[in-house]
Amino acid sequence: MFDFVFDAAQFGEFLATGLRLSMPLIFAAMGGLLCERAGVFNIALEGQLLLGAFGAALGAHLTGMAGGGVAVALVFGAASGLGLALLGVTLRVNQIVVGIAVILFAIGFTSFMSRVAFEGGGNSLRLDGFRPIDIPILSDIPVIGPVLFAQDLLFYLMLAVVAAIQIVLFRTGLGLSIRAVGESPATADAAGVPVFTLRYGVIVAGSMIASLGGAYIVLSQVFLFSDNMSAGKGFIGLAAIVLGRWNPVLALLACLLFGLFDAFQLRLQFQSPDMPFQVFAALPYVISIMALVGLIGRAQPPAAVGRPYDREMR
Amino acid sequence: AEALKVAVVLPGVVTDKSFNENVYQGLTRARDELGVEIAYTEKVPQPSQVEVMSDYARRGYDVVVGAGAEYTDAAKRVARQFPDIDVIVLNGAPTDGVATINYDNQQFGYVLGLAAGHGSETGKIAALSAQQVPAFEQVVEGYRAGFNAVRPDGEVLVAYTNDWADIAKAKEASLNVISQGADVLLPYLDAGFLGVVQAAEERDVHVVGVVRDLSGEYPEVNLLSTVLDFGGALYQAVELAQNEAIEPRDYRFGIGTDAGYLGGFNAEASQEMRDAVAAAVEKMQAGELDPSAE
Amino acid sequence: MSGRADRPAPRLALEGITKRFGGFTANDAVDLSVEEGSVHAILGENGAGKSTLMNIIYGLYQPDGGRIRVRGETVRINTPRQALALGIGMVHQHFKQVPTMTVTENVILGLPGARLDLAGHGARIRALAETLGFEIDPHEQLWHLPVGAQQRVEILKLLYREADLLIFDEPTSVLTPSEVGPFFELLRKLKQSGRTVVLITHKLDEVMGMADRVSVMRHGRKVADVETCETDQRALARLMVGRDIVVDISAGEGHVGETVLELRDLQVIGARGVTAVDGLSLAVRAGEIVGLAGVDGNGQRELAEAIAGLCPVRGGSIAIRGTSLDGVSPDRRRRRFRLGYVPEDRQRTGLDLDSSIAFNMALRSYRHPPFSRLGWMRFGAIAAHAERLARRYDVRMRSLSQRVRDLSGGNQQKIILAREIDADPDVLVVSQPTKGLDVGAIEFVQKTLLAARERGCAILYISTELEDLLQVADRVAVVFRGRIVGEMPRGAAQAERLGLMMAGHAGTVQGEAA
Amino acid sequence: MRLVFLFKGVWAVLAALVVGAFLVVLAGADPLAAYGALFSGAFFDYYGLASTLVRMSPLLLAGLAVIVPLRAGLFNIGGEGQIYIGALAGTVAALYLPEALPAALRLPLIVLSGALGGALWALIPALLKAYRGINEIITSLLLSYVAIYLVGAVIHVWLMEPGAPYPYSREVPYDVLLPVFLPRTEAHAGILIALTCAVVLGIVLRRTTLGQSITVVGHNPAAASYAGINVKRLILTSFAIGGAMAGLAGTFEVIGLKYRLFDHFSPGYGLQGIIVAFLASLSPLLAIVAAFFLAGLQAGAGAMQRAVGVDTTMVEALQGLIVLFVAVGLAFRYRPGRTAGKPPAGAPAAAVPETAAKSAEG
Ligand SMILES: Nc1ncnc2c1ncn2[C@@H]1O[C@H](COP(=O)(O)OP(=O)(O)OP(=O)(O)O)[C@@H](O)[C@H]1O
Ligand SMILES: Nc1ncnc2c1ncn2[C@@H]1O[C@H](COP(=O)(O)OP(=O)(O)OP(=O)(O)O)[C@@H](O)[C@H]1O
Ligand SMILES: [Mg+2]
Ligand SMILES: [Mg+2]
Repeated sequence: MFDFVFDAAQFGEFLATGLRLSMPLIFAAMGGLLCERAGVFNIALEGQLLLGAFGAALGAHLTGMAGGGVAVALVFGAASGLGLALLGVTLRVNQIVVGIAVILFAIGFTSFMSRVAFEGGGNSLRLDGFRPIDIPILSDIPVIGPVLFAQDLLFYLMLAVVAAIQIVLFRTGLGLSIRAVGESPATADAAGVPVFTLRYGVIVAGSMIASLGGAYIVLSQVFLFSDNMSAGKGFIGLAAIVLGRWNPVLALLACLLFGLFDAFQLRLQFQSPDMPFQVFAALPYVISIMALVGLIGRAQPPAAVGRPYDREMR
Repeated sequence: AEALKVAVVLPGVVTDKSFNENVYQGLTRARDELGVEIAYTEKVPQPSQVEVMSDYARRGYDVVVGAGAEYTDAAKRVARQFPDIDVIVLNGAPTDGVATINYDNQQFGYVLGLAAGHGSETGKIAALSAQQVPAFEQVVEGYRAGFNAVRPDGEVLVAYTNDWADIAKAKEASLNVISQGADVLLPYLDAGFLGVVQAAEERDVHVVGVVRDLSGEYPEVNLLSTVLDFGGALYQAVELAQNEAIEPRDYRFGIGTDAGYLGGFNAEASQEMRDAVAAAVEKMQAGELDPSAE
Repeated sequence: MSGRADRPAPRLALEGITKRFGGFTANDAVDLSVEEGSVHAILGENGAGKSTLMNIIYGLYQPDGGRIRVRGETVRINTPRQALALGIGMVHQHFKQVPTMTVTENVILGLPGARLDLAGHGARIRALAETLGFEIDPHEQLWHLPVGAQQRVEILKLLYREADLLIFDEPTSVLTPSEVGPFFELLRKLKQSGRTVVLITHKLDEVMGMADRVSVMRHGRKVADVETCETDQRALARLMVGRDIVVDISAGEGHVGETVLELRDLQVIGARGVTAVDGLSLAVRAGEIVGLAGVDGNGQRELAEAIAGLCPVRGGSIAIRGTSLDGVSPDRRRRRFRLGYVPEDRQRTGLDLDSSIAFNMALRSYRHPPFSRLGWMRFGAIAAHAERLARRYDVRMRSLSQRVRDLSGGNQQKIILAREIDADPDVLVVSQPTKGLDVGAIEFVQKTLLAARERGCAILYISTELEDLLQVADRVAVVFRGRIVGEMPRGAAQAERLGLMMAGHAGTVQGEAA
Repeated sequence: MRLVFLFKGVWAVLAALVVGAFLVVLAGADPLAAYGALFSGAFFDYYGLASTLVRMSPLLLAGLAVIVPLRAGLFNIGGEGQIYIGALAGTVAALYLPEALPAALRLPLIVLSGALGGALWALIPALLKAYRGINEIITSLLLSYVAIYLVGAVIHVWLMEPGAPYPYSREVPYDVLLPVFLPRTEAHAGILIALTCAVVLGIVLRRTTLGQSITVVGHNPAAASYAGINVKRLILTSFAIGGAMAGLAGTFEVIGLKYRLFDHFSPGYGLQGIIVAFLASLSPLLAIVAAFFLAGLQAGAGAMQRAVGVDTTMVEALQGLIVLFVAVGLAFRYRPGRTAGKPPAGAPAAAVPETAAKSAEG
């Protein structure tokens, strides 16, 4: 069952699969985490992955360049973020309803538009995506070399995003303000932090990051757009935030845990062909729950998550 | 006389480049060549199957088609409620009052297995689907029989992705079986098959197509394709209905019929492989070889 | 107030400020003028609109009418950020803090600067604290700190930002007696350094001792402006409530009966995992009020919650009339043992702020007759009960179906007291019942408690306010680090001695503990 | 002015339709004809109305599955999983209860076991929440996936109809199928039971001590403990009630609509239940309206697609838009001098997922 661990090539392949399966989750989790840290529950991640994927396909299709895809994906992400912020922060519509409505809209909108924009539908595309960049020397390290140092641009961007969020949140005044807004907007407000502006900024930034997860699926994984291709990854990203206790690096690890077990279950399937495959397919979910249960101590979400701020409300 | 009205109810989208699109093409061909009036609904969820099919029946459609095995029950009920119309299910279980269109899936799997037996270098091949549906299991049965006919010790890996359309997942599952040594992959998926093809392209292994002929669009990776031409079968059924000759029974297509046939080989396929496949098709048509009876 | 031409423009002037919440007018055309470098007190009953007015100055609320001038210039203060830019800082009645963040983080929150230089700021905050005589660890998380220290953090926040108009909304209501003196010292220092102070308080002696001028508010209007040197406490009280207040309630001797509540060697673990109550023994008899004095954070809250059954007991016993309460649910304690409890934290524990006044009056009994029958709510009975209580305890409200959240703190406290005392308890545990109340309300609370004592109720009165305790308690015990360090009857009790014991000098003045 | 606010839901739908008209035109159809088909297909046509009702049943029950726990401050995002397990439990009961028992006895037992199945599955996150303080949003979400796989596996190894072309169970006995109350349609008695559940829960939440206690826990768990409520038990109770509702939804899909347990039978009713709950501002009675509206929207959209021939995907986008606009519309309250206000009472406190955790720890 575990013999692939001892075969360097197979093990490397396993790690690479796990990593690729994790990538969209990581971007989604980072985007969601940023929003939650500022007290905004962004359940729309699933829809933002999808919008990012569609934007990436559209951009890459129109410009013929992967970079163009990323740019358009970011624009789509930012637009969805602005919508969320307008409704959830300014108009104080319930953030969960807004999020689900965005998901519904994104599913329909992207499938519909992909038929309008791409002849023969998104599945006919053969986009120029990102290709792996081998970092000399490092990529020759056995097993981890190809996994970590022969990746494409979005992988390195992901690392940068995680590091940036970690640093911004915990090492800058801006991060202090974001965290305070998520814990107690009234306190932050009284201390002169521009609560609304900050939430707007964070939601837009978080949504853009989440949209990169969609861009990854299109530009690094499958090079085409397919209806509803986010396939629930946004929700797993949401779970990873909790498992990662609202900490970027831990959330990254949670995504990797999920991705690796997803890769692992794919292997397990044909080692016991008589078992129904569902038993294995459920594995990453079960492991995530067990990890939540097994972790010692409780993690509290930012105290103000989900609560719109109204200065004159007691 | 008024034109025949045909409605098709589909589980997926008509742009999936696979099953749904194939059915859709048969439908439009019937419109263009037979002059029938057509309608279709995509992405019909399970709870709405009866509703959608009977709505078409009430709107005066003469032929209502459920595209997929999961429509069998709904079709039975609609047929009972609207005895005057023709209800057809693709891949459905033979059912009272319903015309079902089925393939001898083992035969198609068998020739693909044979070809894989000649094309595989590692002695390992794989088949991927989303759900454990019987049609796929039949394909795999034949696939394994064909493969083992050439390589008695050969191994067939089977993996499920749980989503007919998730291309990324299908691709990862494919890369996974490739890393385990499989060098011929059989996708039985909707849009997900694109992920299998991509993985094969990247890792330089082969794919055998079972639903569509991949030789035209993916000549490099295609080893051999068979065509389960549901669209063609649908076209024939519509033609029968137009002549009021369709009956509520199981229409079964073996390999080498006009709705189920061989597609193209890889350009570099050995003569040995071509001969073996041709011989097997001939034997199966003649009833001398039954891959399902293993 | 008459604008003398030679005076410089006031530091802050309000003209006709009006603020409405829905149909309710919280501030009604209020004028106010605060001179540069003065200490200006604002006095008024609970709900008079003091905090609302301050929130308007600080940019938290937008007025519906009126003008604000700062040093003569008309300004619009749309956000606290703008208020801070004008040098206005405020210590709120309910502190605005992030409990999970450290002192330093709370203080520097909102300050410009890209890099988070916690060490540098921490050192500067420590230095500033030292000049003020505060003992504070800048790297401690806020929720670890006792309330007094939390208030010092609020003050640090203002001074670190160099605000020079400082608004204090009821600063002393959270301080212990020993902390009040130094706090006023600090205010004097601030005044000497040229800063302007607006001080909201309910304590008339504080007004007389500290303020240069005082404005009195009643029902949203400003009813008077006086120089402190031209008035006295009695006159102020009359201005405030419109009648004379009996500042000194003479409790008299009660008819003390048998022991009702008995705590023996009690041990309770607090929320932070430390032993908060550590071998505490105490007995309260029928018809007796036992005061429990102590600096905040010495186990009082845990003790009260343990008695009420809301906090598990580690060791020792709690008994009522000789029956142990071990394993008895809070609900049974209330009904079977007739235990009433007024929690310290009325907003977090004592009330369901989002439910109606009527419901809150029955919060602890609605699951039983007469407020429900066989699981069925009887809103009629609840409404009638609430109606009676509201009248009897003088709850100021618009209607019984109003949310409790919208009431002033004093009226919220009245709801809890009414509910607990009206249930005719045998034992009453009362925590900080006068915190934040105006003089009229304090008088009312104390009278109510004394009346309960007359009926034979055994009352444990926990408070950090020595003066209140000395007014009503028959005996005063002092708690320090979770145990009783001394006890004396009221006659013998002296504020100074008790103060020493509260500060932990127990070994030297060991009283005759039970 | 007040009147304008009174019909805000209507304005919201109209606004969404105006915006959606652009999509319809883009899809090459006439918006007026399309919308005509939408509304007649949803509400003004016998069969359309029936299909609206058929969809309403799972939507309403899934909505109730969210509402009850959310009133106690707990967010049950895992209705989907509870629907599946409820359907499984109901199916197993339907298939394995001895046929010797009269149908009049078996049917209620089947319905009960469906509710029980959903309730038990919901109890997992509730127990983890009450005793370990683990975020119930995430556990209930993850458990949904587990439930769907579990049902697939059980169908495959145990319940599957021999020779079936798709993973589905054997047909449940004819005599325990829910009767149809609108002839020649699919409108089954489960719809009526769902409506009854909504009314009963509405009364329970408003008029009983249990309902009051749920509300208090939702507002402030610390005050609830102080009031003598056993907060942990209440967390379990409210989640179990919610799960039971979802379980009923699943069971009715089997014995009312499909007559078998199909793999992947639910098109995301769990998630749609969340929308119902919030559109109804957490009121079970308003949930009837919200579920009816949403069901009509879906049924009508299908009819519109079939009648006018617009693209299915465009219809999906339109649905998202309408939900979005209605949500925005409902957020506007009539308050002189203010533009937008707080969501209806109950919603704000409840939408804060973690409130119950603190006191649940005691
Ligand atoms: N945000 C708000 N929403 C609704 N009503 C409010 C709000 N803030 C204050 N009020 C109401 O305005 C009135 C004045 O309240 P305020 O807090 O200013 O009183 P206060 O004088 O500070 O009383 P206290 O001494 O009890 O602190 C009260 O009746 C209160 O209920
Ligand atoms: N949910 C509710 N919230 C607030 N008030 C309510 C509610 N339900 C009923 N009331 C009000 O409570 C009053 C009496 O209600 P109800 O008749 O149910 O009481 P009851 O239980 O019969 O009590 P009683 O025995 O005193 O008649 C009425 O004025 C009614 O409007
Ligand atoms: Mg106040
Ligand atoms: Mg009555």
